[in-house]
Amino acid sequence: MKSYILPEFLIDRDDYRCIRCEVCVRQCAFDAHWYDEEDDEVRVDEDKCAGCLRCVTFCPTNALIVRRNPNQIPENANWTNEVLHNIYKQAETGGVLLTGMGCDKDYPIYWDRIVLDASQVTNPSIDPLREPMELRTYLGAKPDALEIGRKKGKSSVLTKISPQLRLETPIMFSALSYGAISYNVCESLARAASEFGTYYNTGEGGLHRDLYQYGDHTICQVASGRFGVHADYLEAAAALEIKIGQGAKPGIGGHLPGEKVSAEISHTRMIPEGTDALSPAPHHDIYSIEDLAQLIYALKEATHWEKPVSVKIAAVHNSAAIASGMVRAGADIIALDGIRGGTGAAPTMIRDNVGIPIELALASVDTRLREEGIRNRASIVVAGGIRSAADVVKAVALGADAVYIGTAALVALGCHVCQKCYTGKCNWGIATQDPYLTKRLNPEIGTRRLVNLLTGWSHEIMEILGGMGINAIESLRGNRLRLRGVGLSEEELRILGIRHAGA
Amino acid sequence: MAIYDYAIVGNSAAAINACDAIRARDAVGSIAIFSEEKYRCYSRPLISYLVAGEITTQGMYYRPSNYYRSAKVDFHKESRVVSINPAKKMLTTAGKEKVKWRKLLLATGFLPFVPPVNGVEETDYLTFVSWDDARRMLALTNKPAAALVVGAGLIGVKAAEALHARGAEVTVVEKMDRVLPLALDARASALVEERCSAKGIGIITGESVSGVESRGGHKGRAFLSDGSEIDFDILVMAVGVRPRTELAEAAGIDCRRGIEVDEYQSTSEMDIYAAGDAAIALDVVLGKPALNALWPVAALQGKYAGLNMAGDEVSYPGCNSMNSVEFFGLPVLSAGIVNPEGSDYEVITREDGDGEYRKVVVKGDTLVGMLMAGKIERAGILTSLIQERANVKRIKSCLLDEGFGLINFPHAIRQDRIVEALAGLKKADAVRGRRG
Amino acid sequence: MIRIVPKEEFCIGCRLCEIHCIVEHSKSKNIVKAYKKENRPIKRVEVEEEGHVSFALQCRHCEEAPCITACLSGAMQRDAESGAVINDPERCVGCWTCILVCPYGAVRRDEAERKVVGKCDLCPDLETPACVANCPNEALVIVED
Amino acid sequence: MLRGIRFPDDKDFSGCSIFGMMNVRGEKFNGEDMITAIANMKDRSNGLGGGFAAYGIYPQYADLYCFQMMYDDEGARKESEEFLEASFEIETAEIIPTRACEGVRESPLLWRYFMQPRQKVTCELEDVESFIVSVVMDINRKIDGAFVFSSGKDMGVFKGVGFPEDIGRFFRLEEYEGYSWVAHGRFPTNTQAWWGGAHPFNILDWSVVHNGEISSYGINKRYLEMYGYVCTLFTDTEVVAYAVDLLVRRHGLSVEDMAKVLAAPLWDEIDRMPAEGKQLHTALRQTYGSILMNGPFSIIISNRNQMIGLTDRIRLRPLVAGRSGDIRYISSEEAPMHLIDDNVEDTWIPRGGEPIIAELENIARPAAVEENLLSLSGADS
Repeated sequence: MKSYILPEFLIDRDDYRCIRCEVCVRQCAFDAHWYDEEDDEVRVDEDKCAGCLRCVTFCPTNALIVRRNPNQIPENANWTNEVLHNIYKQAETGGVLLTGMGCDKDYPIYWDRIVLDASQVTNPSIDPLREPMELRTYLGAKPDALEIGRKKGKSSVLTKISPQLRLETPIMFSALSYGAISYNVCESLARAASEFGTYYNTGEGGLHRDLYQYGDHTICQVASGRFGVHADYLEAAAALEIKIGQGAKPGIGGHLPGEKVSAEISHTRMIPEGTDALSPAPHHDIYSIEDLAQLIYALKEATHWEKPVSVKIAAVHNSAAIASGMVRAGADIIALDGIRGGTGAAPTMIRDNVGIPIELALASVDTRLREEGIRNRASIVVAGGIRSAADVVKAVALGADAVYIGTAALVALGCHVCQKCYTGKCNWGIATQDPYLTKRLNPEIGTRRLVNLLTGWSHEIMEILGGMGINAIESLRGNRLRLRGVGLSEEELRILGIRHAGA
Repeated sequence: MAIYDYAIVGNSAAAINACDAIRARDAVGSIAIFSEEKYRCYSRPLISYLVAGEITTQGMYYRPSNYYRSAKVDFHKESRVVSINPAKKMLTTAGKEKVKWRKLLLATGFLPFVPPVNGVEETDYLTFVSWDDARRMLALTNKPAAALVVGAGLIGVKAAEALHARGAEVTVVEKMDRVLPLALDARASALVEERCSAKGIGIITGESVSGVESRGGHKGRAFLSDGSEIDFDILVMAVGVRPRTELAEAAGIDCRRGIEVDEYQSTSEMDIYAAGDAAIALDVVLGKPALNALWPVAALQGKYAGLNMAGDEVSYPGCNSMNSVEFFGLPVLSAGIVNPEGSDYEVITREDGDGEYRKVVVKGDTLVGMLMAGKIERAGILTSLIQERANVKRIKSCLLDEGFGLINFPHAIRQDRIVEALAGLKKADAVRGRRG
Repeated sequence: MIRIVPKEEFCIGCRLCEIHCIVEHSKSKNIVKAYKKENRPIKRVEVEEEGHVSFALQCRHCEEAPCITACLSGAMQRDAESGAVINDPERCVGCWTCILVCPYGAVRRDEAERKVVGKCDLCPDLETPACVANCPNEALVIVED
Repeated sequence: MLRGIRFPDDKDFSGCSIFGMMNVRGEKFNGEDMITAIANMKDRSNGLGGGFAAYGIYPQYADLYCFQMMYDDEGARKESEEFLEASFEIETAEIIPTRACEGVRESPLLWRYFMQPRQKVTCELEDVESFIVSVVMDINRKIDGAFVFSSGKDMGVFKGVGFPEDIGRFFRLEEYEGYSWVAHGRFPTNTQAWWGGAHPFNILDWSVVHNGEISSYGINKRYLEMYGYVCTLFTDTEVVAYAVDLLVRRHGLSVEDMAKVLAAPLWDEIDRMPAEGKQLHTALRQTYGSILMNGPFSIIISNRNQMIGLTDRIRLRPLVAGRSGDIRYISSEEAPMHLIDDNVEDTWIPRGGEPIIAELENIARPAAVEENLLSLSGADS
């Protein structure tokens, strides 16, 4: 069938600069470039270009420009190019549209409509280069009150504090499963988390045996497929996370195609090599809140009550009520994943249309838990579109204890957000299991890049805190007075629990 | 009477590399080098480059001009050693100088072998093994001349090429049926012959010179075995070379075709070592001692002789017949057995046109020979496999592939070579030495 | 001395090492000029590739370097200061004996100017050799011993 | 003056003078010296607020709760009194005596009530004090134009809009005898001054005077709200009073541990502590991180037994301690101590986050406090 889909991108090659070194040819797993020996020319097959810019980045002479194909249908606000493209594709294949990464629709990004406060005159801002500035964060249930005994003039804690995760910065690496991403990405995340003093999350891919050494900084997920879940796995973790939902695909399961299930992945996930790894939409042992409570306690029991248990849900309309139930069901950490949360593969329609922005979910959950007086019983971690230190600060001020970063971490590792993760041909060696591609990510470099990112963001958070005259992150957490909205409606302000700038 | 810790007879590859090795281990021991020539150490194989004008006389020297001084060596030039006395550890030079030694190295090299052809002694023929030979050739080719080269071995062909470069009209006569019959195989010989012919050099193979008639000085006429005659202005006799063993033999040192040495390059006499073209030492491919009158082999033997003389106990790893030559822009590299005889050998060849010809010879799972003509890059990888007697079972089929390299080695071996064995060649040598 | 160690598990086969080696050893040291206008020098590092495995290899600067022993002209010598095995192109006659004996295949013919061999010289003008500095994945690393 | 000027979620930015004076033997003295001392730091206030708290001033009603109230009008008073009568036996209701004073204008109606909760009401409650707190919260929140500005026993708060010395004279403080006093001169940058917003802030017998700005106010307030404290006064100082009440009265923390919550040691310091201290302070920060008072402050927290001085962790606001026989001083500046007392023996500046505690000598006290008392009596703190 003749395809009506136009190439998404065009590749311009500056012949003056091109030295025929073929770096682009070798770097493109989609085979968009090829060398024509007969004419000594490098040629392109633009239909195949994913727009990942690997070739552009690696071209030693900057001879390449990848640009959006200017051949567009006449401007139409309703029938956009994207809509047409999708329809052509489905008319040609009869399939469900697949995509990767997070929702790219232009729903309001509330982070960008919230501004931060700073000290002027009446209180001094603090210079983080000269004064201590504390980002340490503990995740886990906190008691309502501390019982303190006194003996011989010394106080000692009588209350048994629930297990806590200690973070040196309120940023963790989101759930990214081995299978969706390569081993080298997992190793980079694990090492960076260990080095910086934070945590990464295994996602539902199990934990490769070589990564057990980073267990102290690993949150092991228990998802609906139960892939790779066994006693040693639970034992290795610093914390466990029951994954109910994911921001990119609330309400649906996951699917790792069999071709990605290599020997190592098969071993790690405990499924036969080459078979599809299908995560059911629900946990088939959780059909109600009390079932969740049972699993939470089962996991706590299995790990001798030594590890906090997190429950992750996609941010949906009644997140606040759900979260309240989760806290009462014994979750130590509530992880909320907003509509912009990423994925290795999701149906486009789901990704782009199901769920709510994380900012609103966070605000309503935090408010609700406070209204119920149970906010201290669980930490809130938010995910789904945290792009910068400013987003982190705003999330913390809205009420989050910490954030998960997924896409941002992958971008630090080279991801160019081309959204072709589901093809398995990630030219940046991230969302792939092809050994030719996975080695493109050297975990030494990956670790360094991630640690640098955390270092940079942490410094920025400290700067912002210092500017507010605050020297400990807990004084920002839930401190919505330091936020103001810009261009937001009354209703949005009310939900966010902040006032409009100027007021 | 002078007493040297180390006395070295000879001043070429073996001698100098021995001297370097000694100095690396022993900074103070006294060293004497005796050379019958007047030159500082020069590179004998470069005489053809000198004649052809590719290098200047300055380029002939193997070491910088301050070499002997900086290495603290007493250099006795134009001082031919005429006898050695192993019992007294003493040598005598042609100038009646007597010198005692503690360790002696015989690096006496070779002499050209001139067969007893009728009339040849009456003719002022040239050989082509020394700088003086080159000077004579240069003088004789100052004006147009017809040159006849007898023998198409390495020396003969290089002489022919040099003469051609000097403008001479050259004819080469070879008794065997092709040029370079020992170093190359038939296909490579043909490639060389093609090049030579294209340049106007006459190649006559399968014929020998049965007699020479002098016409005064250098001029003369040669009679070939098929009855034809060739007039020449210059006659170059390049039939072969013979190791110089007369000094050793006279001193009662065991010699067969060359001076016999053990794995430490030590002769049958205590504290007397031999190395280089005069010595017959292990050929790893043949698995027995052999004469390999080749510069790199001489240098390696000299080095091991020097190390052992200075007190190390290291085995000479052995060598093989390695040749690197270039004729009229056609480089040809070979190592080990290139003309296998018998059915235990497997021969794989590959030809890519335009003089690009490659070949490997495998016996069982061992690579025993290789030849590369035209395209020679990375030949050393094959040489090293030959040298190491490596098992090539798994890579046999790709030895001649484009891009063959360490990538084709098993991972562990490759890793060991590249990463672990950065400084390990010596280690590998020692292992091989023990085995040999 | 410094040595360059290839990490084959991270070599991505992009050959930027080869490209930058060529540029560094070119007259202009300008990549476009070196490739398009000048007599392009040979690469002194070579990426070997088979399937998904690849690595870049250049002269190992062996402690017991066979090329030095085998060199007919004395052009191949160890640099006393850096410890590197360096070929002196003034003295090299292009006899290819070093090519014959190098177990790594790390010496190549370089006939851009005259007939000599070329090999890795560890980029004496640079703080870090060009291949290492330009490897995008740190598949070439420097070790010092 | 109490109506319509409150900004929800707002707080008051102020720089200020604070002064505390306590006789640890419980000997009483009148308010004269306090007025002199606070007036000495006049440039730290701007006439938009001043106030005092005094302990031991109502010995005749020592067992009764004294609610001191501000009313905008009689209507508010009526409503409040009806509300109070529902749950309290009111022994005495009287107008707080004042004198006309230049510099003090537009005062609200000022009343005080000595009373105790009715048996019926308190029977239902395990904890009378929590009931009192809830009554205060209810009046302040629900009755428009009425405001409880002091609710302890045998103590009272006197505050209003004006320079503190004028307020002192207005309330005729020379007529009151107490053993422990605190005073406050206010410099709000918020021009909207109102009587209720002056310091001290009080709940039960906790009084807080404060110089500084609590940058963490937003979260401190939200945390306290979870425990039923309704911040009605819209100033950050209020949260200090409630935090102290929560920690010490309700959660039973020692004053010292309470101080370590408000001005927590840095994690670096905690990490270097021996195991027990590390565990304690880690738990305190983990549990009470939301009422860490962040930002510049120096405060004096008083109750019937103690006077506690504290600065923020990195000491961004001034605080000086002094000693003169049985008298203990805590002040923004040193000069006022010398002005009113020729016998000040030693003075020192406490470290950031280190509480200094003056305490009545004749009361039973937890041993933990001893060390701090000792350190207060020495000059090495």
